[in-house]
Amino acid sequence: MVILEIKNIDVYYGDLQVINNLSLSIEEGGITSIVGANGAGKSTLMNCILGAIKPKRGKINFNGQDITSQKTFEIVERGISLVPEGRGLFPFLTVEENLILGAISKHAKSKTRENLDRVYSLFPRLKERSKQRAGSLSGGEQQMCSIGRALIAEPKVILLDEPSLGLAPIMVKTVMDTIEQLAMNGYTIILVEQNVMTSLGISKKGYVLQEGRVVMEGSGAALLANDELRKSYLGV
Amino acid sequence: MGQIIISGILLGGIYAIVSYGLTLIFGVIRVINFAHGSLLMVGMFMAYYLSKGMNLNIYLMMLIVVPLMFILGVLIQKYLLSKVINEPDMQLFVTFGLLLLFENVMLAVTKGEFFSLDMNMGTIPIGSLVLDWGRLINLVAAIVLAILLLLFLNHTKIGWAIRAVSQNRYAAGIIGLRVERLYILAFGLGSACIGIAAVLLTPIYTIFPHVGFNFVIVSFAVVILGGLGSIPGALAGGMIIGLLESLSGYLIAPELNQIVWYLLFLLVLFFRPAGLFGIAGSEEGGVK
Amino acid sequence: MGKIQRNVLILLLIATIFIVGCSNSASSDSDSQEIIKIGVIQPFSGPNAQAGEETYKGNELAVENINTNGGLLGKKVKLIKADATNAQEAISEAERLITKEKVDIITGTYVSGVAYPATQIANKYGVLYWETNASAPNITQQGFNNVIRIGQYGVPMATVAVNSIKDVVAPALGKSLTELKVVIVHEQSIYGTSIGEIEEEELKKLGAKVKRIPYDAASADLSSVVNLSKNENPDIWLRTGYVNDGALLFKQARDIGWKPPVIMGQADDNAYLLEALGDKGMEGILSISYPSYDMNEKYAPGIKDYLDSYRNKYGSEPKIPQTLVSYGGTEILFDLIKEAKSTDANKIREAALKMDVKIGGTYPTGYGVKLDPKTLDNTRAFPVLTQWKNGEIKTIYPPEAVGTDAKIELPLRGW
Amino acid sequence: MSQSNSIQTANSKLSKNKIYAVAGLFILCIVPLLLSQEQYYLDIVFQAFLFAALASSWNIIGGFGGQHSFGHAIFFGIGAYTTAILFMNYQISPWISIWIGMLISLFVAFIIALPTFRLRGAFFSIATLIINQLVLVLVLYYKEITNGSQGILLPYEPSFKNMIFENRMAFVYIAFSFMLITIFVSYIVLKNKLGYQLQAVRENQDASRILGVNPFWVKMNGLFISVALTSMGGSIYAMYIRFVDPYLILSVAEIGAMFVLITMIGGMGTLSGPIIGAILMMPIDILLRGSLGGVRPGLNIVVFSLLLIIVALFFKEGIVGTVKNKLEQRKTKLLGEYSVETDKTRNEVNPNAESS
Repeated sequence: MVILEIKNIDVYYGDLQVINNLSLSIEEGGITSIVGANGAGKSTLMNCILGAIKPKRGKINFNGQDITSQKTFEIVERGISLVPEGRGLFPFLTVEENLILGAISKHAKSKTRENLDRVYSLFPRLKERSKQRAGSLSGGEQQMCSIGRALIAEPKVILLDEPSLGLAPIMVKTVMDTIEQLAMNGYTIILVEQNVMTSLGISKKGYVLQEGRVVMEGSGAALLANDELRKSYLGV
Repeated sequence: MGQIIISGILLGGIYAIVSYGLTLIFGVIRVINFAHGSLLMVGMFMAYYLSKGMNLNIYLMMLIVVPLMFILGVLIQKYLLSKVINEPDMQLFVTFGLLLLFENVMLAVTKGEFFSLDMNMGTIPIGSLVLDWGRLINLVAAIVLAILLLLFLNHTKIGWAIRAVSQNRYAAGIIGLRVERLYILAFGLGSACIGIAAVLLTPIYTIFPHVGFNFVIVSFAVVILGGLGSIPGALAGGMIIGLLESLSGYLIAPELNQIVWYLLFLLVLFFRPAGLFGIAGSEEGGVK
Repeated sequence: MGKIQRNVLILLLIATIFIVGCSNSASSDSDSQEIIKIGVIQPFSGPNAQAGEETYKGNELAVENINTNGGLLGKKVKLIKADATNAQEAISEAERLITKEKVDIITGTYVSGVAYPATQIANKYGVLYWETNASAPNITQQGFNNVIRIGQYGVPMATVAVNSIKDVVAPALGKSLTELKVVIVHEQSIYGTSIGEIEEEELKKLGAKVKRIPYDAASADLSSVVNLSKNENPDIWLRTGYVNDGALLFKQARDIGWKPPVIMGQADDNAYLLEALGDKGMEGILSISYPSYDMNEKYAPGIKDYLDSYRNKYGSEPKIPQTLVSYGGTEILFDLIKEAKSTDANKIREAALKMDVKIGGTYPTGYGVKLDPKTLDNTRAFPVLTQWKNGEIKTIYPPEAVGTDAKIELPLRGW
Repeated sequence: MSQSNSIQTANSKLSKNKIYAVAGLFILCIVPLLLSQEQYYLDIVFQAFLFAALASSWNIIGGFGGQHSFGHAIFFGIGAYTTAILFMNYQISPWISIWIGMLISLFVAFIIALPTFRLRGAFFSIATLIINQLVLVLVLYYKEITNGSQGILLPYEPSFKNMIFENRMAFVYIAFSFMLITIFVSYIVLKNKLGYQLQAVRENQDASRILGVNPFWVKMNGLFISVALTSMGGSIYAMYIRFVDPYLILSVAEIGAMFVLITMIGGMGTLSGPIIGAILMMPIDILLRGSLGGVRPGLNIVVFSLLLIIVALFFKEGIVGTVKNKLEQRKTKLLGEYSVETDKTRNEVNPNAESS
């Protein structure tokens, strides 16, 4: 079943068009990767799905309902969460305060405690540091905190924007394992990565973006096998 | 000398209480709110007229002035500043327009006349030193209000949300916080704090349309000196500036009473821009 | 697009204002035959707006008076307001009055900083600048022959302060001048400084011990001024400043429970200070001031009529004494215009230089008229000394001006 | 390389629009006043030109470089005081002392900039504001040099050497030339390396460093040019008003902030913005004062401030920016093509943006 459908959207920053007639459809469950070079419009697409930027044309449907003109908090309420590029934590709030703020939607609010415990059991490290300021955590811990904050909103779909950026290789692996585990727990994951190899490796489907357009799509394995892609993104 | 230190502390209470509102407004929305002083003036006129009109104690007027000022703040943010929310330059411009507007509307209404409440609540002698009730009440209120604000910001979810918005507006938006509403709330709360200050200062100062002007620069100094967005910082910053002003007026010359704290302020700004009580790096959040 | 339309609308709005502004100020000048136009430059906005407005009322009352009595040289007199709070605005407004409104005479000005450039513009066009209020000494030292200062200014105000200390205050305290200790506090702009410095000089000449403390009138706290003064333990606390700093200064002295034997201010006999400190707080405080409202009719003929007409027109007591000064000053101007049969600056100056009126008995201010031929300052415009008694202002010096057996009462009792 | 080319073409395309806009407004507002030869209107025109020039000068560091100084009244004051003091004490012609004032301004600017350029955004603005107040206190205190609160009164002795003229038209010419100079200097700055570097620093100081730009010196050079011109304006102003009043000359509210506000409303960082801002704001302010000033205290400023707020709400990017955007949109619609402008890219993301 298609959970998120993007139809022919155009997005502008001022006069600059960053997304050009782009369409995607995301199946429920599993990981979908979106890869592409810097400036291909990946982060813009994420922000656009979340309603932080409005497309000039086109439509976004979630669970069969049009969410194009909805505001971010309504979209979050419906069950889409974003783990933004650079984690987007509140550095001078404690880890716990950061996490609890994630439970902003009505249905998540009543289950805050329960979800908090789930996040802590998923990331025991966070529990140890729950009273520390988020800004004092290491990069990997911050990424966990950011993912935890997204989880606590009880999303159906989680968007991850460059979760491995700036992390030590060992942490990259931990984060990727976590993402796979989330997918197994039934979350629909949309993963934006420059780390093409790793992300396509764990994805059931992938899209390649270039200058705001989808230039290639297919299963993760098929894309990884594609010569052109390997040439341009993996330098092989 | 003891008397001077007491004066300095009491003055510090005044500077602190006029700065809390700016801490919320400047600290969260990051707009240089030139209208800060004129909001204080508007609050003072409200308190004066209401107290005279209803013939009730001035401090009771807080019950009316504070909600009214909250509403005024909400209206300003909702119908003016949020229209230019992505244009910090124009926000500043609008606050300057409001400064002129408030001052001159009151000027047109009052024709610039001076108003005073003569409370003469008497003094409290402590040995050879003397405290006056008006400023003492203000000082106590400044400390109580600081504690209340601190509890609010650190121990309620709305408080966390307000702090979150001030630290990372983008992230606050994408996790579903309603940034514009929080801004409106912050401006409203800031104005309400100004309302409290206005009521407390009405028995101390002579009220006229330009009375707030002199508190603008010192408020910004207090807020930055203490650490942007830090309530205990504002209290401490107010005390430091109050004491320095009082002491340097006495020891150097009354004409130069501000020069020492100007210099201290600049030194702090240059060497510790997070302020004396802010966490290093906190000043960068939201500031381009 | 609605937005573009709105923008166009705004632009239109601006254009309209612009055009209104132009056309308004380009008012009719054809009627200059039947009326005499007098421009009044005052700060009608900004922090001194209240003083500007009150001072203007004096001009207004005098003009109403003359118009109901048949006008001047067979013409009606009309006042035209001009709002200037600083030098830049003074130039614009003086230009407007002279070139657009075609006024015959300009009068003013509560703020000395406005008077300088305004007198320069008036001088350029040879229009008479009739100064009734400004206190800075050097306004009349620019060598202009069109600027006449009819009112009192800094020098006489300081002189009278010193003289009344010598003649009335010291005897009332039972001390000789060399035993006296005086602390002078004044706000640091030209108004306070010019008066404070002369007072210091004159008092030192008389052998008194003097300390002078300038301060910023915009300060939120004057405790250092109060404490520095208190440390000196003076017999006399001499103050020059504005209303809001005066209220703060007195309140802060009251807050530490310090009241020196004598407090003497400049123009502290105003209704605002009374509201700030109450009858009890102001009790006994002396003011070197503009002629006051309780002066006897013999010294200040017409003062009762003036008070009646003020109360009738504005429905209150006069708030500040400066109103009477502009009222009296305008009356002198009208007498001179009658004398010179013209509004020409040169003819009025000629008439003014010839005028010789002794102090007391002629004008409601009690002023005499005798111009210093060099500076064109009126050498017979003197302030009076007043004292607050039970919430009322009593003139106590000079003796001729005193009302019904008012006597100085010193030293002050507590707040 | 291609980046800078595209900026250049975008700029030259815009400058045409700007020229039309400036010319139009100029004719609309100034020419009728000039033609009237009324001294009152000449005064308005003088002030409009002078403040246009001063706002333009501010714009070099404030607009191009993004350093919103609220302390430019200091340099305005240095120009005014230098000219006045040298004129009164040593009979030095203002035509000479203008340059001395500029040199002093450069020196003071260097001293002030050393610490303040470490600061960003609002912190820089507030630091400069406090320094302005500090300077005012010192000027009032050191009476021996500055004559303290009395200010300096200059005698009316008309002659070319004294820069005092009987006919105000001469001052209008001076202000107009001064305005042309500032526009020319701004243009040169904008077209040269310094202009791009300033803009780079404004957009992202840290990124500009990566591009091999030294932000400190770029800002310093911009500030030098800006304060030199501001000081020049102060000298002219002193000779025009012939009364150097510290409370006016060094006032943040009436001088320093005016430069900022005029530039903001006209269009920050644009060539024509400050000019348009001043040519609209100054005459409206003065004419409103003339027509409403006597009606009720403060009424003229009530109307003026309402106008300011309305204009700010409708011209969110300043008059120049907003009008330009409208024109671009219209053109886009008419031609059915998308024009891409690299220098106007807004990378702002507003999660709560209203749906359009």
